[in-house]
Amino acid sequence: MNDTQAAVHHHVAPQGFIRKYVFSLDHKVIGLQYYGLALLAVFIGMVLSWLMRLHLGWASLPIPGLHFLSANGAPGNIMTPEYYLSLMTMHGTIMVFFVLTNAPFAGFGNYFLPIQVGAADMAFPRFNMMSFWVTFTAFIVFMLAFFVGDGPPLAGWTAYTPLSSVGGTSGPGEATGQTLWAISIALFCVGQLLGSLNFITTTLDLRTKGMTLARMPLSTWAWFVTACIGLLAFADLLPACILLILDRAFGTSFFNPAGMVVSDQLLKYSGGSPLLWQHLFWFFGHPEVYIAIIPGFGIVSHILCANTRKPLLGGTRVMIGCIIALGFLSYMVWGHHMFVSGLNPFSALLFSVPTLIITIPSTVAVLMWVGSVYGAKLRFNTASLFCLGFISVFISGGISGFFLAQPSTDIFLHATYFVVAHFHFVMAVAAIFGIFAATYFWMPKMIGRMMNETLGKWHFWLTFIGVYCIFMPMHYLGLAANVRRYSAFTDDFLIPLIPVHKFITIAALLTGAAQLIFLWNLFYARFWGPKAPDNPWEATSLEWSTPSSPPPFDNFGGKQIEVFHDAYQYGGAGAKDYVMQTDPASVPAD
Amino acid sequence: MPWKHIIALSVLVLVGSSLLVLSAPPAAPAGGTITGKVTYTGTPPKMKPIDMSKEPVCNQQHNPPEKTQTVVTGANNALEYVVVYISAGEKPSGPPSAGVRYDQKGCMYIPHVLPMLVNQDLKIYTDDPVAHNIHPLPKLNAEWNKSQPPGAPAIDAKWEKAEFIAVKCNIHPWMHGYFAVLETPHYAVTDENGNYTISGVPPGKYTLTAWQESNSPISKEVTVTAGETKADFTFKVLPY
Amino acid sequence: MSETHAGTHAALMEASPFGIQSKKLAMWLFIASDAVTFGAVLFGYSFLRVGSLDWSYPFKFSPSIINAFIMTVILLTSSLTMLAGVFAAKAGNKARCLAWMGVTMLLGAIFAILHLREWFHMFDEGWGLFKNPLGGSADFGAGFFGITGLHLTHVVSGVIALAVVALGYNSGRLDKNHVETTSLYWHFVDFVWMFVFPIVYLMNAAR
Amino acid sequence: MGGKAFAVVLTIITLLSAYFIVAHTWWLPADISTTGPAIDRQMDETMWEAGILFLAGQLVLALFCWQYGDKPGSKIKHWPGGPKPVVAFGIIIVGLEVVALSLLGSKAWGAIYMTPAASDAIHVDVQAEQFAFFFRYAGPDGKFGAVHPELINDASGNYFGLDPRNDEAARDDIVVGSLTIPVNKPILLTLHSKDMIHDFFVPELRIQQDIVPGLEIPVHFTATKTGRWEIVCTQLCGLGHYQMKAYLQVLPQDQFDEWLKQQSGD
Repeated sequence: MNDTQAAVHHHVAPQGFIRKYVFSLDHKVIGLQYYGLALLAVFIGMVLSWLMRLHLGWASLPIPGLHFLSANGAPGNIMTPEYYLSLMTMHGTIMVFFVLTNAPFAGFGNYFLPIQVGAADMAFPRFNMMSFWVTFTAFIVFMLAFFVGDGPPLAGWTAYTPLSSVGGTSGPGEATGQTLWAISIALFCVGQLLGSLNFITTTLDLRTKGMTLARMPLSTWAWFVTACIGLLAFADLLPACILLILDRAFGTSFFNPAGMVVSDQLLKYSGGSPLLWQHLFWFFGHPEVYIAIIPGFGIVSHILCANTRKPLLGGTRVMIGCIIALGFLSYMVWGHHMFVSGLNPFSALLFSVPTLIITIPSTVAVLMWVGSVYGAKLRFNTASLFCLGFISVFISGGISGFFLAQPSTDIFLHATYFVVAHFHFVMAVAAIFGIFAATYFWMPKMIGRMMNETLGKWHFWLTFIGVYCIFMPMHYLGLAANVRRYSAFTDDFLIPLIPVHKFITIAALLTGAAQLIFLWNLFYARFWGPKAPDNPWEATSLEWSTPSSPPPFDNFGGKQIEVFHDAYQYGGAGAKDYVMQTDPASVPAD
Repeated sequence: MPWKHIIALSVLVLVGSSLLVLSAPPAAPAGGTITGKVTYTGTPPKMKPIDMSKEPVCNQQHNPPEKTQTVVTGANNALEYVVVYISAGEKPSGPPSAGVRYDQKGCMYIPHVLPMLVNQDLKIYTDDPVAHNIHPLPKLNAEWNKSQPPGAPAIDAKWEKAEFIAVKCNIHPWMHGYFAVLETPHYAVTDENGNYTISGVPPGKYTLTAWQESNSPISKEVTVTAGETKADFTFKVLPY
Repeated sequence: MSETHAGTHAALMEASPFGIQSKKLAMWLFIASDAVTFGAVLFGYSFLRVGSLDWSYPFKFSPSIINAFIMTVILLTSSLTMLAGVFAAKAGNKARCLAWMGVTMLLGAIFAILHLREWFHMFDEGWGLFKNPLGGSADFGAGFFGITGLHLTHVVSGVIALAVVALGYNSGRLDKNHVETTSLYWHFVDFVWMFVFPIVYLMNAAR
Repeated sequence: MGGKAFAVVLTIITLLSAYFIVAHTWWLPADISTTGPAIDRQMDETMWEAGILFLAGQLVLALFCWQYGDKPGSKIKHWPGGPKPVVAFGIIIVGLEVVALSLLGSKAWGAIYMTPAASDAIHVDVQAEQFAFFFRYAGPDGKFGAVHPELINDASGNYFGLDPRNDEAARDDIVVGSLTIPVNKPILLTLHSKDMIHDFFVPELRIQQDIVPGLEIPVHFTATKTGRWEIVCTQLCGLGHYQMKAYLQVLPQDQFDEWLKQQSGD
């Protein structure tokens, strides 16, 4: 039954730059490639958000060089509404797809999943390589929208039809830009499908001796569940994008109803439905949110244990339960994005119940984390600080979910800044905090050098306070009925809120600037940082059993790894308060 | 042999100069003028008052409210905003150096119908404290759709093919006008009395066309002499 | 890494919970996600069909339904022959297996040909991705050609895959597991048709 | 050290965040509809339950961080009673909350969306387009003219695509740019869009409903205060989205009748 393992192990360390660093089959290199792509993407996305924030705070402020970014133009470098919407669309898409999916899942997952199960590589290294390069192509096609045709699309990252499906007449950026968007996302789906397939197979089939499913680290579990979600979610978005392309390029009308009159022109469509797109999109869209956040669950649990020096409250079983429950529920709640979309009002009630039920596994997870801080010997390094930050931010974001999960309160809050605050906290910021924690925790292993703790702490404090200054006020704006996706606030009930937007803008600029500290820290560590020991954090899982940092090509230097217990054997009063997974010794008694 | 050369050169010079002379346009004789009045028969549709309540800033500027401008009539059956132009009988000429100007004031287009030549420079200005978007809906030229926030500089444009292009502002759907892109410099738009005058037309036989936005155009043959030539048009209009 | 080379037997690995080799597992996963893809398209089609006021029911019992029925029978048979092929491979009878695979490919090809023949008939009648000669909703054409097109692509690529595997199996480069894995795909394509036939053909039979 | 700092910062953030909610510094505008109070009640209900969870979660986290830094000689302590009670606690508390909220909430939701409009409701037809709303009253004959998409023409003010030439009922239809209604009288809106998906949102009415091209979506409400408020679009519909609005004018009955007479007058 193991001829595939043969397939896996039969590739030897390649020589030559191209095979080694570009078209590499090594999951570690591919992981770093994904991480690098995400890093590039996240800074692009951040700059876009800066421009948006500047415009929201000071609508008629000329921003030098603005006109370079879009064919939609900016007369006198003053942002036009269509320009703002393009930025918004590109920001959303970049962040959701190329950052929140790439970094925590594809990036760290690729690097550490095989190591944590004791494998020499992924099950299908070639698929793995393809998955990255397809994703990379998707990114290039996507960025092209900035430079070709009539500028980037303005239909938002959700690309609601018919705005996104009738073409140029519905607005600037809807001719070429939207088509590029659809093609790019379709490619992205293919890449992620290949990746997910690989993750699942590796987890199930390539575990080293003694690494039972129950003994897998929580991070591995999280990546595994994420892969399961992705395998189905992206398989749904792919045809949706293809149908969209058909509508745009070949005149079908899947998403366009009959008798549409755009700017006095009667369009020749028959009997499509805009709601169909919303169904197809959100059936992917909601799981996608979990694809972004669930790796964070695993990573944070994993790192928290190493820094609290005790196993997670409830062991791994409860957390695994929560993760699986979340993954399962994520497929039953897409309708809660469509409460006021014109569905049967009864279905809103049906969708709201499972949505509210999601708060149960979330709460249990939070309780487990907080509970395991109790009585800990908590080490406050940057990684653990970001974990604590993750928990705090996740609580704040989760709480606002209560309001949006109910149709009755969603009537008011739907499409206000309350929603923006909610998903930025619970999905974006939380996931990013997970990425930061993982970076500070694992970079020593990935680049073989330690990152600077002082810089790291500065980075944490500025970011942590910053995100609260940015997103907490957005809740208040939402309660004051501040509608989202407005490029300027001209309505009587919105004008008094502009000062709040000014405050948020300043906070956003400062927080963004703080990220440069992180960038510099990473850059500095990569080249001049102190050499990292094999196990700097005194952690137990397999990535710390590799003979070197970074690990050799086959991860364990040809050594056959055997695992004797789960990854969280911490505790005890002794000098050495942890036991490696590879160590037959039993846990030290308290 | 100097003679040969001298002869050759002089022949060349002669031929060249004569070519120059021939190719030089004959001095245009004093052009005639075409004048006339455009009227209608039948009941014209009632122009509805425009409800600008969406945009209070503009609403205040129009008391009593403006009316729709699809069929604008004047005293004794005059039709305003009719474009009268020479549609055939002369060779097209290049665009003049001077550009034309289109204004947005109080959420209305001024003028309602703007005639211009192919490839003539067009500048679109806004005086309003609210953002507009200019959305021409051409059939032959390329469609575009740009928004113009308050205080933004003028939008520059030009049209490559001759056609009558409806212009609208999606933000203020009642804002509606026409770009009459023509190949001839000889055109005029009727005033509130339905009168028009096209001057500087070289004598000859032409086809004169009158275009009204909500009726099919009318053409007639005219022979222009040095003096004044009269050409009236009458549109049949329906109440709805 | 010589040990891990040698280390390609179960003793050094945890047993897969499903006790199947990775390639087969990957095929199952692919089938799962492909099922979602088909599911999405079929859902979209049904969504529009239910929502449409002027849906067309163009398929006369003869020839369309009969033709589709024949296609169904052919595809089902091909699944059986594929099964026979896998049994032969399991029994180690390479020649028999190859023969059965040959038959399967042939049936697959016939299916594709019948399908294309029908398509071209419909093109002649004026059907198209967004054309409906009966004047009803053009979504019928989009749905019909979209779904059957997607399925046809699967059939054709299946036939090609079978050919490749058969050659590899013949040359000894591939083994019986590859044959079985490919058969999974083939059965899936067959299985999907079991949904396409009623939803796209029977439900649109002329009435 | 880091732990104490984190605890302090987190506590400050938490209390500050809570303050603005408690102080209602920014809050929902006063509601002017019969269905609004139920929604506000639901909002407060949720705010209490969620708020308590928020404070509890953040402050306990802060407390533990303050308490359990890695000091030399400190010993690992495990949660008294193990995970089971904690998990049970979580499931039961949040479970109850879920049940409570869904039951209460469904009432408020049903009151708006799952009850038919009153039989004597004034029927107003709403047409949304890039980027404006238009409203149609049936006029003296009380009948709406049929809608013909091919006749829609903003230039001549035919926003609904009426056919007055052949359609008697269409001739007296009143088409205006702002929604004028009488106070304390049930109103029934039929929402339809000619191009993109738009959304009809009046914060004070606590009504938000997408307007989907190809669908006719009914919405009914009763305004309880006279005054002038904004109707805004909340579904991204193109470059002018942020300027897509109209005004809601709620008049006393007599003034409304007056207004209506004027409109059909000319």
